[in-house]
Amino acid sequence: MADLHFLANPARFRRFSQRVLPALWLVTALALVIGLYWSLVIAPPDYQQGDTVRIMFLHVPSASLAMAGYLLLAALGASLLVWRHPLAALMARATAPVGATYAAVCLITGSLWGRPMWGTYWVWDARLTSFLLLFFLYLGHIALSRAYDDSERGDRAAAILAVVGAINVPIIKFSVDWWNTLHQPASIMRLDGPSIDPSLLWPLLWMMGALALLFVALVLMRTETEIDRRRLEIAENQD
Amino acid sequence: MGFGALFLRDLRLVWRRPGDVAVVLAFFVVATVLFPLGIGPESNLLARIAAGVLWAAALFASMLSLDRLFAADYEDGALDLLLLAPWPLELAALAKCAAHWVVTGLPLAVLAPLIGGAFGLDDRSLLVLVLTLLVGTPALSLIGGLAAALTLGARRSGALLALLALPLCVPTLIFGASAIEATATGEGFWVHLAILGALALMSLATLPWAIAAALRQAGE
Amino acid sequence: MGFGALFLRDLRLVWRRPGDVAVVLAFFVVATVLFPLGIGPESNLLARIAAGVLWAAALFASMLSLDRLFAADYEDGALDLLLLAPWPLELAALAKCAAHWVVTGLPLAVLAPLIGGAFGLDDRSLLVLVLTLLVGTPALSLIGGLAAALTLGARRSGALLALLALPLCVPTLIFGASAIEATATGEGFWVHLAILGALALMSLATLPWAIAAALRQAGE
Amino acid sequence: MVSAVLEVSGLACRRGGRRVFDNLSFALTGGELLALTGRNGSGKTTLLRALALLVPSLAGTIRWKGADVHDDRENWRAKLAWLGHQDGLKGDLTAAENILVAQRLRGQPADVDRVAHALSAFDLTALKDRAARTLSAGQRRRVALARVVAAKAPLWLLDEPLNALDAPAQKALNEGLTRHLAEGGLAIAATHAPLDSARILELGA
Amino acid sequence: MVSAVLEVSGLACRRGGRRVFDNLSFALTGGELLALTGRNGSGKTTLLRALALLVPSLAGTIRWKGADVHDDRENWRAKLAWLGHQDGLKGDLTAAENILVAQRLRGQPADVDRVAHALSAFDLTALKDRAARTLSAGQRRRVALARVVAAKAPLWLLDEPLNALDAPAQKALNEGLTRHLAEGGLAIAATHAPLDSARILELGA
Ligand code: HEM
Ligand SMILES: Nc1ncnc2c1ncn2[C@@H]1O[C@H](COP(=O)(O)OP(=O)(O)OP(=O)(O)O)[C@@H](O)[C@H]1O
Ligand SMILES: Nc1ncnc2c1ncn2[C@@H]1O[C@H](COP(=O)(O)OP(=O)(O)OP(=O)(O)O)[C@@H](O)[C@H]1O
Ligand SMILES: [Mg+2]
Ligand SMILES: [Mg+2]
Repeated sequence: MADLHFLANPARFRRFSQRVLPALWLVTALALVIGLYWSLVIAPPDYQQGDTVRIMFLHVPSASLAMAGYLLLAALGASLLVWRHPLAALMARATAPVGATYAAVCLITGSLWGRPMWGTYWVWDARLTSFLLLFFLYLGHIALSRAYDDSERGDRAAAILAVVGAINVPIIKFSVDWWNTLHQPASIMRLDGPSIDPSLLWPLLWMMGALALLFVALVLMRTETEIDRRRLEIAENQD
Repeated sequence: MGFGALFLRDLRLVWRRPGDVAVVLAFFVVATVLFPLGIGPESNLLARIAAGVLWAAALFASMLSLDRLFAADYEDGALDLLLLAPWPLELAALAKCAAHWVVTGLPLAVLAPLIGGAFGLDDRSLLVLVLTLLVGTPALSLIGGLAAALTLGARRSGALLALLALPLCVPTLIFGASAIEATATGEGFWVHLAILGALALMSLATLPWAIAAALRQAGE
Repeated sequence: MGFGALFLRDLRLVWRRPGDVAVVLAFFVVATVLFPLGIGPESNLLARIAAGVLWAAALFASMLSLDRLFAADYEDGALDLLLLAPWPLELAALAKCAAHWVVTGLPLAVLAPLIGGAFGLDDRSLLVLVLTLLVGTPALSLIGGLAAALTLGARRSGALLALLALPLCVPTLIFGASAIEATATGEGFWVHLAILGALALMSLATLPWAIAAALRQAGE
Repeated sequence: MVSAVLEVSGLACRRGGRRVFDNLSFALTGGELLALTGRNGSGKTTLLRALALLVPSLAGTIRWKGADVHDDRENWRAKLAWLGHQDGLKGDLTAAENILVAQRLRGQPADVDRVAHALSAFDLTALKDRAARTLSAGQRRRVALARVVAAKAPLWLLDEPLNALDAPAQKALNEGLTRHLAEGGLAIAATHAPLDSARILELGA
Repeated sequence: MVSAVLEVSGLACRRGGRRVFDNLSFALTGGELLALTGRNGSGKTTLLRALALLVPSLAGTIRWKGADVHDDRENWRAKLAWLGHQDGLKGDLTAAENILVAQRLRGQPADVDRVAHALSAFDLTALKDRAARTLSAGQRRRVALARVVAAKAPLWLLDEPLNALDAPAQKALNEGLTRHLAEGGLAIAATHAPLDSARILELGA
């Protein structure tokens, strides 16, 4: 049967992920607990920002991971288009909402942080704006992949979008930077990235790792659900 | 009866999956973001143009989705079924525009304050923004509906009429935007809002007939 | 051969049915006129936002008409004929986008100085405005064409199309608007125009392939 | 003598400035099926549309039980079930939803039993929850026919109902027609293929 | 033994996740007409689309004069003339323009004589300057058929070509097919009505 051939690969994946996932979840939970305790309790408050600096431990990792997530999405899209790898489609479907959530977390924590730091929830800063656009690229991907009755068509359309989007992300970033320097924004405070104190840097790096683990675990888990859903769809269709 | 059925059918077509409304909202946000990108990030400048930006984006959102309001029915033969329904076509026109408003105008009005906030509008202006959008967007849906009905079929005159229909939006836009401006400068906004309401009522009272007439023409 | 045939066919179709283009142009004017009305008559303020407003409106106007770029062919079966033409589909995609540009981008560029003048842009800025629109709008047509091809057969295609296309159009918008700004503040605009040209060339070199891929899977 | 239910007399129509037919008259009593035949372009579709008042007629009258249908258009429309060249199905709605919505659009309460019955008459039960977009041409046509059957209208106007139908579906249509006529209904169908027990009106002859 | 021009072997297709057919094989030599029959939804349209490579096939090969058509898609497409369920006419262009444009879209120089000839074969000469939008359903179908005839392609793929045609037009189509086959052409047609001298392949049986 042709359809079993289609599932062969994902089925193998499923066996693999079922073995790995429980352990992964355990490690992730541990890492998160340690990381949260470290960053929320142990790490010293910033001498300028006080306790609000703790938002950083969520904000910065979620920003980086959301950006990395889009690259992953594009890679999955390319492998679907080039090698017609069926698992790639299901994984892309699983990745996009996770990436979008991370992006949303970054936006929300950023806004909450902005209120005490800049006196407003939002400024039209280059980094913020280009990140907002990345968030919308995610949303477009999700909406497109679900806009068809035929899920496979949605998969391929979204894959094309992801690849084109990935080429455009650096261009968008570059142009937004240019836009902002051109207009010389009044004055926007920001932390100086590199000169961060080690007592903050280490928990930050730890949280980055923990949230990356969470990202992977979520993607694996959602891929399993997608496989089940697709399998159900096929079963339903064999009237 | 038929009104409700058509209204609900259209809503169902749009709401086949819940993500569809999110798309309209997301699109609305992206559209507004374009203006700071074009104009620059100075926040006091942005606050001044916020009213115009939000109303232009609302106009765009309405037009973009209205385009297909009747065209889809026209092309797949469903318009004949509408024309043959045993109740006034005016009601059908109204039902379609109402359904359109519920899935674009209404969500826009709810979302607008968030964006207005990012543009630096104060709380009072935000409130007025929501009010004007609630009152004014039905008129946009109706006017857009007329343009959509007029451009069905091949008639060259449709071009001219559609060209005339769109400027009908101008009064709505002007009073919508100026109500917000007036609030920002401390004047009262009630007059503007009242005029806006009057415009909406006038559209409501006249446009369904115009739309129905245009649809009948297209059915021939 | 086939390229020219398709290009001319699309132009002829538009010419037979000018309503669609008229609505787009009217929309462009209405959307831009809104700002002077909202902001009030301070001409220096208006001149400052003119570039951004005109470019954002041009962007909206292109999106508005792109909606139907492939959809009409998709629905009446003509897309199958295109897919079956014995020459690269990439060329067909390019021909359709080119035709779209001729009937929207080009008229917009011609119309823009009129509106820009009303915003108080000086002659030099107006010239740059036309130049940037001429160079930049082809990229908009191509990006929108991709979104239109991707959303064929999808639900709620209008708003979805814009949601997909607008973020990708941001670089074009930024450099288009900033070229005019730069002229106004006395800087040179050549750098911006060059980047804009580079963006357009890049779209030209890559997007036809993506559009063709999207069309192929829509034919299934 | 049985008096005619539908009387058409002296009907004339123009399409795009061209005369399509002039002075067309016929009468139908309950239980009759009229098959419109004739060359392509002879005006079958135009006649059907004129009867439904979708196209204005230039001259002539259409009477239903003696009353001119122009006098109460809405009441007249309530009497009609329409099948056009095009199916008029919404691709995003399922087959069953399409019919239910059409029923409610006619101002009738949704009658789920009748819909289920109409669907099964055209062998669509297994497909009833598929989006219309994913149906084959003949399956779509069958859904449109089921919509006509479910409409509970005394006069059916059918434009080439046999198009794209396979043999069993053609049989189902003929059965549906027979039942409708036996209940005293009327039907007018434009067709190029023969229909059971139809009176024939050849246009453009 | 005459060797086959078109060889299809082991073809399998899926639509929206549903299996439509599996392991379908047949071969056609020059001058042969294959009629696809079968219930609505049995996969006739899908098979035609798969042959035209519009729908990817899951398994199987399609060979034209021994060469796999996947290897040179453009060359393969140049061999095809297509008539879908839908006519694919642009309503705003005239009948003649529609065919001329289609010819040029196929990369052939516009051949006015051939177009005029094809139009007259389907009795469309009087209508050739009317916008396709104003034609009746059968007239539109005839324009689409004239487009196929004018395309100068060795393989015709026709999806329900008899739809909406009147008797003279059906005869014209049969004549056109006969001429095409006599010139060594091939044709595959999905149909519910019988076609002259066709070999029959029943799907879903
Ligand atoms: C909604 C508002 C905000 C958004 C969308 C946002 C977005 C981002 C992004 C995209 C990054 C890049 C991460 C990376 O390169 O790995 C980042 C990093 C960072 N953000 Fe935010 N941010 C926001 C608000 C803030 C606020 C209010 C502060 C504090 C004053 C802040 C402080 C930082 C710091 C310290 C970093 C890491 C240092 C660096 O990489 O330069 N952000 N943010
Ligand atoms: N886009 C689609 N998505 C999902 N399923 C589809 C799609 N198109 C067709 N199908 C299904 O595939 C099967 C074959 O359809 P196809 O159109 O090939 O049938 P057909 O033999 O041409 O029927 P007909 O005689 O009605 O034209 C049908 O069961 C149909 O429901
Ligand atoms: N919208 C229109 N504008 C102008 N002329 C039209 C229009 N529609 C149809 N006609 C013409 O009116 C005549 C009658 O058309 P009609 O559609 O009624 O024919 P028909 O008998 O249904 O033909 P078919 O068997 O092809 O369906 C034809 O000559 C046709 O060309
Ligand atoms: Mg007809
Ligand atoms: Mg078929």
